[in-house]
Amino acid sequence: MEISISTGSGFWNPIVWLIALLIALLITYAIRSLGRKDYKRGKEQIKPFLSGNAEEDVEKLHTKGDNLYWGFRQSLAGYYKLMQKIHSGDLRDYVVWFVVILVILSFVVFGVM
Amino acid sequence: MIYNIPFIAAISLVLIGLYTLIFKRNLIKMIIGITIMESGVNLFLITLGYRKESVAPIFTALPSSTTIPDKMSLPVPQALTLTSIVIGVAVLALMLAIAVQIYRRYGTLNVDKIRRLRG
Amino acid sequence: MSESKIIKTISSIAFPFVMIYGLYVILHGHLTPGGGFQGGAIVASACVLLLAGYGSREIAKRIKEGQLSVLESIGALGFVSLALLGISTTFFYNFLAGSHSIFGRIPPFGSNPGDLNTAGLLPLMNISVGIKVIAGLFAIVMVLAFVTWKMGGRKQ
Amino acid sequence: MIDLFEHIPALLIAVPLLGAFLTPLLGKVNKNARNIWVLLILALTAAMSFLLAQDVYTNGIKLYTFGADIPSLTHPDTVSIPVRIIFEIDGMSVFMLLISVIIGFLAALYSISFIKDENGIERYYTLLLLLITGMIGMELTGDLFNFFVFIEITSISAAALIATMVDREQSFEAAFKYLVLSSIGALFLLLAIGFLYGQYDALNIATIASSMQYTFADRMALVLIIGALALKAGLAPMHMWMPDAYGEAPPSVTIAVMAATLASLYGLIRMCFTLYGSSIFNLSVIGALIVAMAMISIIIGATMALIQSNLTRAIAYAAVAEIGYMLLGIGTALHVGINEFGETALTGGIFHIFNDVLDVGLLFLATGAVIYATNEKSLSNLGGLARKMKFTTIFFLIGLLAAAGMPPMNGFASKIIIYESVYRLNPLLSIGAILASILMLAIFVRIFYSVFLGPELPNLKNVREVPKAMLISMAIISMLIIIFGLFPGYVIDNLVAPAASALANPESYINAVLLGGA
Repeated sequence: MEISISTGSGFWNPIVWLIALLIALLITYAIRSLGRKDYKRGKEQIKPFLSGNAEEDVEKLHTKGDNLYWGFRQSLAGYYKLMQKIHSGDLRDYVVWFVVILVILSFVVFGVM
Repeated sequence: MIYNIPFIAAISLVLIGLYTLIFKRNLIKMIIGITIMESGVNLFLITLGYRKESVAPIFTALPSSTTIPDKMSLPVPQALTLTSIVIGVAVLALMLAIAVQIYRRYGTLNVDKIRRLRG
Repeated sequence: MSESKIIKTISSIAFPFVMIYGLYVILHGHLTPGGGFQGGAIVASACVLLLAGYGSREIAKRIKEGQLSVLESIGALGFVSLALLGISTTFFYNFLAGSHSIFGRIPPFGSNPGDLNTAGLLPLMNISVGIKVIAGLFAIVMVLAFVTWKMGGRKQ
Repeated sequence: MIDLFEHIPALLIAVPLLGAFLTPLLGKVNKNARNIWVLLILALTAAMSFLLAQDVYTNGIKLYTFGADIPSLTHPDTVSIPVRIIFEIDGMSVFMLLISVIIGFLAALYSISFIKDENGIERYYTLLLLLITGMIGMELTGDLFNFFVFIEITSISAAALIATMVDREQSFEAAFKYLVLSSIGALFLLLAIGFLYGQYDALNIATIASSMQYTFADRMALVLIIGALALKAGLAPMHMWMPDAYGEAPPSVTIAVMAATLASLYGLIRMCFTLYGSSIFNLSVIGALIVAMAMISIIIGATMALIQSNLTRAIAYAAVAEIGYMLLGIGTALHVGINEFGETALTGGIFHIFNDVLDVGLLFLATGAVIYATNEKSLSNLGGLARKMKFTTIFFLIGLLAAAGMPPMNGFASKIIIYESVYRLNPLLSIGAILASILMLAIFVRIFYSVFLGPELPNLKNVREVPKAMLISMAIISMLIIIFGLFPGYVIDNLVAPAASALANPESYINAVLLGGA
């Protein structure tokens, strides 16, 4: 049974990859065990230090899904504006796109082919 | 030329149906557009099976002067058309039922207003 | 709102004729144009005539949509199981044709008026398709009629 | 003695159909009996499919002629072309058949817990079985008109199923859009079939393919077929029904509708490679067009998924992108022909079909579990579910990694084949696909973070893990994902390679009908 697959210019073998992952995990563990030993759970030292202010309620600290990747969306605002205009949700637009594709296909088949 | 008229009619029916779908706002009119398109396709199929001066393809009811099977129109496109009509009825019924439900929920049949799913 | 007297009378008179014509088309499906679906559609339109004449509430008291769906399932099951019965030779095998049992006579060759007692499984399949189409189409129209009164569009 | 084994192709249609129509009758008697009946029917269908697959992989193309005394007989004695409906099953059909039956069974298993009977849903299982029947029919048939009939069965039942969630307002809108677009697509397909029938007086794919000329009507039919099936397969820019339908349908339905969409994709591939596979048609321009549309699909799917605030809709856009990946590989093969990297691309594209339905399907099922437990779809109202729903979280994580193409999951195995073969066509395409894949990982991480991580939210205090039937179906898919991921070579050699070689050699498909019958 062949495990690795050929991709034309290389190969992919998940078993080799798993072994590599295992080695990487071992190295990570080794590095981690070099860390400080005096860390203890349940003590004052795990509490976040917010410049002396009291910690806020955990529910308020949770970043809601809508707010994630805000910067990405802002930087591509123009693109997204266009895309939302195209995805109008209007059924007639969907049909128009189909007709457009049919026209393009006709051009390709009768003109180029 | 006269035998091409059904084909022209079929294609124009399809185009009229597409026009209705694209330019009409009312859901019921869009459904009618689909039905018109369907009639066009059915007409196209049924025309394919017709021969000049042919009779209906019923074996036991052939006039005695007719030579079998040259003067019978093709039965296969008729069977296809029939199947497509049956399917069309099912699609039509389902579309109408959904349109009724949309009207109950959205209070309108205007396709401009029926686009809560977008973006 | 009560239904118009003209519609009521005409639909009562037309109903049996349309019904019989539809049943004729179903039964003669293997001899003449038509068959299960066409005949079923005609019978269903006869039932729709009643719906138009007497109003959907009146009909809803007598026929339940659930009964129609059972009838529809029976029609479909009949069709599939008739197809499966011939599986010893092949799917849809017409084992009744020419067997001299029910619908089993061998039709004469050439132009003839047609013999109802021929064609084997085909009439049986037409009948089961007819049952399914009658029930299905009538149920569709009935449900569409019911939906309109749930909408409160037309108060009676 | 009845040789049922010979009749498996017909039984694969008849058994789910029989099951579909008995289901409402059984449902009147007992709900549990009905559920067991549905599962039994689907398990029987799956078992028959495996037997058929075994047969096809060992003995080659299998033919089944309806109504003939001997099912493998394709020509009646006096006629030189096939006049009956013929089912023709080769490696590609079997590959899709396996997808359909596995997904169908899992969807039914999942539905048993997911679909509550109080909703007044009597016809749910009937429609589900009809949908599965339609898919199987599309994949097995060798007859164009039969293909049209099954595509319509599939779209009608799928549209009715999408509208299943009657309490949710937009589901009818989604169902209407799906139904209108499906019927338009199917009508244009029928028009194309009419063009071909009028010319060649045949409906059998193999017969038409063998006598294909280069007339106006042939090319018109090509335009209509590709347009219609690309619409049904959800290729950009005709993908817009897909987020609507996938986002609003109940997830148990979504996964079945996904398999139906892939059956349409199968139709597209079959028409391109077999019906128009003869050498007089040079489809490389069409291939380039498909590659371009696939690339647009990938970009639109990945970017639009990022801004969705609706959980299922975001994953639906990811499904659009996955369709793009498949057609990127397959379109490359169509563009360059079957040379050394064209065949690799074809293999990758076909392998990705199975991977997509597993990965995105698992994601949909896991979101379905979230919806079941919380009755909430908006990303902003969810959070911290990992504390309550441990198994769902794990399954979602597996699906996430696989769908984003992270090693060692199955999605990576097929995507790397696609990347590396498309790279030789044009490096830019490959780089774009990789970037989009990274973006997909970002999207899924966003969804995972906002749904499962974070503190427990006050409105989700009473959330509980979902019932066992749902967990079992998710576990089965996860197992398949991991097995496919760890042993991709095995899967490619045994499942994908026969499918790819079946597509690459249209002559064998044609000759099986024209010469194979006595």
